Amino acid sequence: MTGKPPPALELSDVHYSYPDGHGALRGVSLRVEAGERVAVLGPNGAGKSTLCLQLNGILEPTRGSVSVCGMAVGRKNLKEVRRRLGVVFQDPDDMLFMPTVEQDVAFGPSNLGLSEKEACARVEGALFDVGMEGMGGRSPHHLSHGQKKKAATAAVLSMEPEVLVLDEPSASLDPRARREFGAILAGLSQTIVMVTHDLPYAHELCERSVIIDGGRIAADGPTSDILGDAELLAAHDLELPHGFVMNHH
Amino acid sequence: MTGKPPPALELSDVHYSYPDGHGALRGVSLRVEAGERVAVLGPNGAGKSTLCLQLNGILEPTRGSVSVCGMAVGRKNLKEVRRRLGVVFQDPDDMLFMPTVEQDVAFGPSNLGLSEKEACARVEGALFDVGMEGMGGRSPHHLSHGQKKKAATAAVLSMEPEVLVLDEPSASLDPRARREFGAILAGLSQTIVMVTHDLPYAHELCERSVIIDGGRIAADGPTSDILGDAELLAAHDLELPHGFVMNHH
Amino acid sequence: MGGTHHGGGIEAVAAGDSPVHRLDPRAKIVGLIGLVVVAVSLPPGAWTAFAAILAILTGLVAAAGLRPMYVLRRMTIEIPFLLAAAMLPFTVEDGLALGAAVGLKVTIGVLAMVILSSTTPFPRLLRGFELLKAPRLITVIVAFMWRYLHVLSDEVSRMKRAREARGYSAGWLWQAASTGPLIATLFIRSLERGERVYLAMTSRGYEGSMPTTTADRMAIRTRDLAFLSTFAVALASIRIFLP
Amino acid sequence: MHIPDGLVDPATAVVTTAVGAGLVAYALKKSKEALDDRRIPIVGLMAAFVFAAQMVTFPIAGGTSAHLLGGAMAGILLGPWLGGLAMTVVYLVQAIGFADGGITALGANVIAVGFLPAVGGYYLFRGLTRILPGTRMSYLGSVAVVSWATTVAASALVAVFISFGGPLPLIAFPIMVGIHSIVGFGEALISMSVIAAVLGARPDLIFDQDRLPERASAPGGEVA
Ligand SMILES: Nc1ncnc2c1ncn2[C@@H]1O[C@H](COP(=O)(O)OP(=O)(O)OP(=O)(O)O)[C@@H](O)[C@H]1O
Ligand SMILES: Nc1ncnc2c1ncn2[C@@H]1O[C@H](COP(=O)(O)OP(=O)(O)OP(=O)(O)O)[C@@H](O)[C@H]1O
Ligand SMILES: [Mg+2]
Ligand SMILES: [Mg+2]
Repeated sequence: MTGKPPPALELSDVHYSYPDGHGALRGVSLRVEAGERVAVLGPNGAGKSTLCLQLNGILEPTRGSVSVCGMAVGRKNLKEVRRRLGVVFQDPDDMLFMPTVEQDVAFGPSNLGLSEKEACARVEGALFDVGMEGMGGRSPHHLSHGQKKKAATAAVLSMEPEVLVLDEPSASLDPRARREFGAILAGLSQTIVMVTHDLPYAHELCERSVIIDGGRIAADGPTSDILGDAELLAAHDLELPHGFVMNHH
Repeated sequence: MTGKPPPALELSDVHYSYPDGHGALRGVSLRVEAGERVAVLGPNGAGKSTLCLQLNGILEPTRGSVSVCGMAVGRKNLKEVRRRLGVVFQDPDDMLFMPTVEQDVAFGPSNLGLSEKEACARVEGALFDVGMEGMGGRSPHHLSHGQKKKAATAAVLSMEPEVLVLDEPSASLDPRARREFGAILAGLSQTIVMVTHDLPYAHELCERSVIIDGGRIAADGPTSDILGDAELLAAHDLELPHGFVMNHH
Repeated sequence: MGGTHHGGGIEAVAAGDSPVHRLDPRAKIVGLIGLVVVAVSLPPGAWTAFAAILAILTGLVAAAGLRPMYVLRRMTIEIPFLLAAAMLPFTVEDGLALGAAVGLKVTIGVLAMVILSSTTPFPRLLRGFELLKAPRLITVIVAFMWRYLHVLSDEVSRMKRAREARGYSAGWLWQAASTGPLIATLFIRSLERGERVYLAMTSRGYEGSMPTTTADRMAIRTRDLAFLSTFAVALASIRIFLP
Repeated sequence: MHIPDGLVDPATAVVTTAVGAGLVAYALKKSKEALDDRRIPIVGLMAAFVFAAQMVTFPIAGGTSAHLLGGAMAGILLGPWLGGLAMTVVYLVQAIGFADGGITALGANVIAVGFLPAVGGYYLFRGLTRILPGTRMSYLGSVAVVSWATTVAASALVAVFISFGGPLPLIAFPIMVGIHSIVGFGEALISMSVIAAVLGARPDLIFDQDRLPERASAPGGEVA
């Protein structure tokens, strides 16, 4: 109970090949301290989403190991790991499966064994956070894409995990929702790992950035340094959008 | 053969309710001339994707009518309409169905009755345009999300439709792919309708913008006027991203 | 359910290469169905004829390079029927001969179809039926059924993954209780995904048949005719002379 | 509950094949008139769904196996003839692609476990929904009754086919029917869940649009 808390995430030499033989991760080592906010950047097909799926044991590394809050991710403590670390997948269709949005958002909390009242409060809070209040009764499969993304995000927020992993949280959100959700994230004290192609968003929300390319870590450092290095960015198909002027926080 | 060509798109008083009874369009009238480039903006759930699906008869208006290049969209000339107007859906998973990317991209051209050689050339060209050259042999279901989006876009580009409808083309593309694809679009002479939450992208590529909200058209005008009107934008959950400075073309 | 087509199953074996794999699917369909019909029409006691037909099938298995273990594994589907046939000697008169004949017929039927499906990838099989002038509505339904089996198993794994990621774990009892609603959700999800994919196909000019490329264009060649005529002669002589 | 090759007597096989082919031809004719190509996905999905559900089988003593049939559900959702065709396709692919159910018994299978539940089930359902009040409860209740009844009827017909001049005596009959009167409950439960879900989310897909229960029958174009 004394001393430094264990790192929120620790990956050592993680390799992963998909069942069809396609190698997606080729030795990723990464350490994220509790409370850090890290952006994961990189070109399409770099392995970012594959990495996210390693973190809560949905995919298992073909080599190397992952640990979350000091626990090795593996068969034994999968349940505990998933209680502490929540992943919002890139494609919200992969996340929603209950007949109504409310039930979907309540699914996680009720698996945590919360009382019904508490679960209800969590659901309401989470729907509010993503701007979906009043839509709890809709069927999640009959929503617009952006609404699905919001519902999927709420479904993870409602579990209040210690580590929050977000795969492209701002994609398909409207501009206001993007900003408001950013403000919500900025107010959270949890550890956050955020995969994004939206470099200004990364700049706004994360003090540290990691670039992944070809299944390997290509750079790791303060976001402003990384985004300030045009040459580094260009080498990995990244660039600040035209018309965007980076200012200092 | 003389006089003004018919408008590329004409919608008059289009209403649409989904089978579960949810009303998504409530009277949309819009005219797009041949060769125009129009951005469609609006908050999540505004009805933008629903609108796209009306354009090639995938959904039929519950009231009102749509015409494409002067032809009323309806049972009779669906085939001709779809030859002239191509839609890239928001979710690429809804678009890819062949065993390889190449076959998927070739599907449209071979239905157009092109010779195999010509179809091949189209496929190569389209894959090159989206930056997927060399990935033709992969299975489209085993790609990263951004790669799927690129493949789905190529599948429509290869048909070379007169009117190109793109639902969130830049979402989930990496920054370089986003810029390069923008450059490709800028070089096309076709009519383009582009739904996007990426206002800078709209500003770069489209001279005209339309705002949809609650299933109705809320504004329609030159993009720079619309994006310059912060009050109008705010009324529809839109805003330029923090740090973005709009310059003139 | 789901996952039936994944992994090293039929699809991988059917994608192999051998003289039997290379035959035109039409020749295989007509030949093997003819063989089953002949076998079923044999009376109990035509042991030489049964043996000759089994020899033909064994020859095809060898020529196709199918591994015996694989073939046996796929034939396990007939076990319940063999058990039933094994009961016959105890229940009816002349049951031994009858039971043996039933067992042989079931075996021949299963083996013939295992060979057909293990040497012909499904899309080619379908194309063969199309070219044999099977009703178009039937082939279209078959094609979509095949496609949607993938959609279904895809949606099953998405839903499973989604549940697990949010801390789901339950005993089988709860699982059984929630089967109804889950199957219903699965049905609607798969249906709507299938619908959107279908619409994407029609928006790209689909009108009921997949475009053919050079690779799957088919022509009856001499070797197919040779195969069919040998088969016909062999079956006819078995049916006429051996009983 | 698929009959393999060899379990039906050659004469029965010839007759059932001819009748089965006749039914398919008639169904094709009827469906071509009615089929709007937007229904292709639901027909394909129904076939895939039934196919997948039928993979879960449990062997029974009569020498055949029991599993969900799905025929009644197909008939109610797709209409009698298209429903019958979807079932035909399932048995065709199972016989040829998976050696499950015989080629020469295909006719018997298609009649007993395809058209009987799809067509018979549909008309029984139509009759029930006409008599009963138009509520959701009685609608789903009819689905359950029809699913159970067609399962039992189909198993009885299968038992008749394999005993008719065939090697297996009529002993199979009580066993088959007995087991399927239990399987029928599972069938009823699944059909009810699926139809209830379709009724909620996509009532437009149900074949018989005139007999939808009141609440779901008016999606209404104008939600102003
Ligand atoms: N299911 C799969 N089977 C096989 N290969 C896959 C699968 N999913 C992804 N891949 C491959 O693995 C690599 C990494 O994919 P991943 O989805 O992790 O990329 P990503 O960095 O998330 O890209 P994006 O920015 O497009 O989302 C890519 O080359 C991709 O083609
Ligand atoms: N399949 C469906 N069934 C019923 N309602 C739907 C369906 N799809 C969308 N809707 C509803 O219709 C409205 C318009 O949805 P649409 O997908 O057109 O929005 P959108 O403008 O594209 O939003 P986004 O920016 O999130 O993509 C929304 O209120 C949505 O909830
Ligand atoms: Mg990704
Ligand atoms: Mg949309």
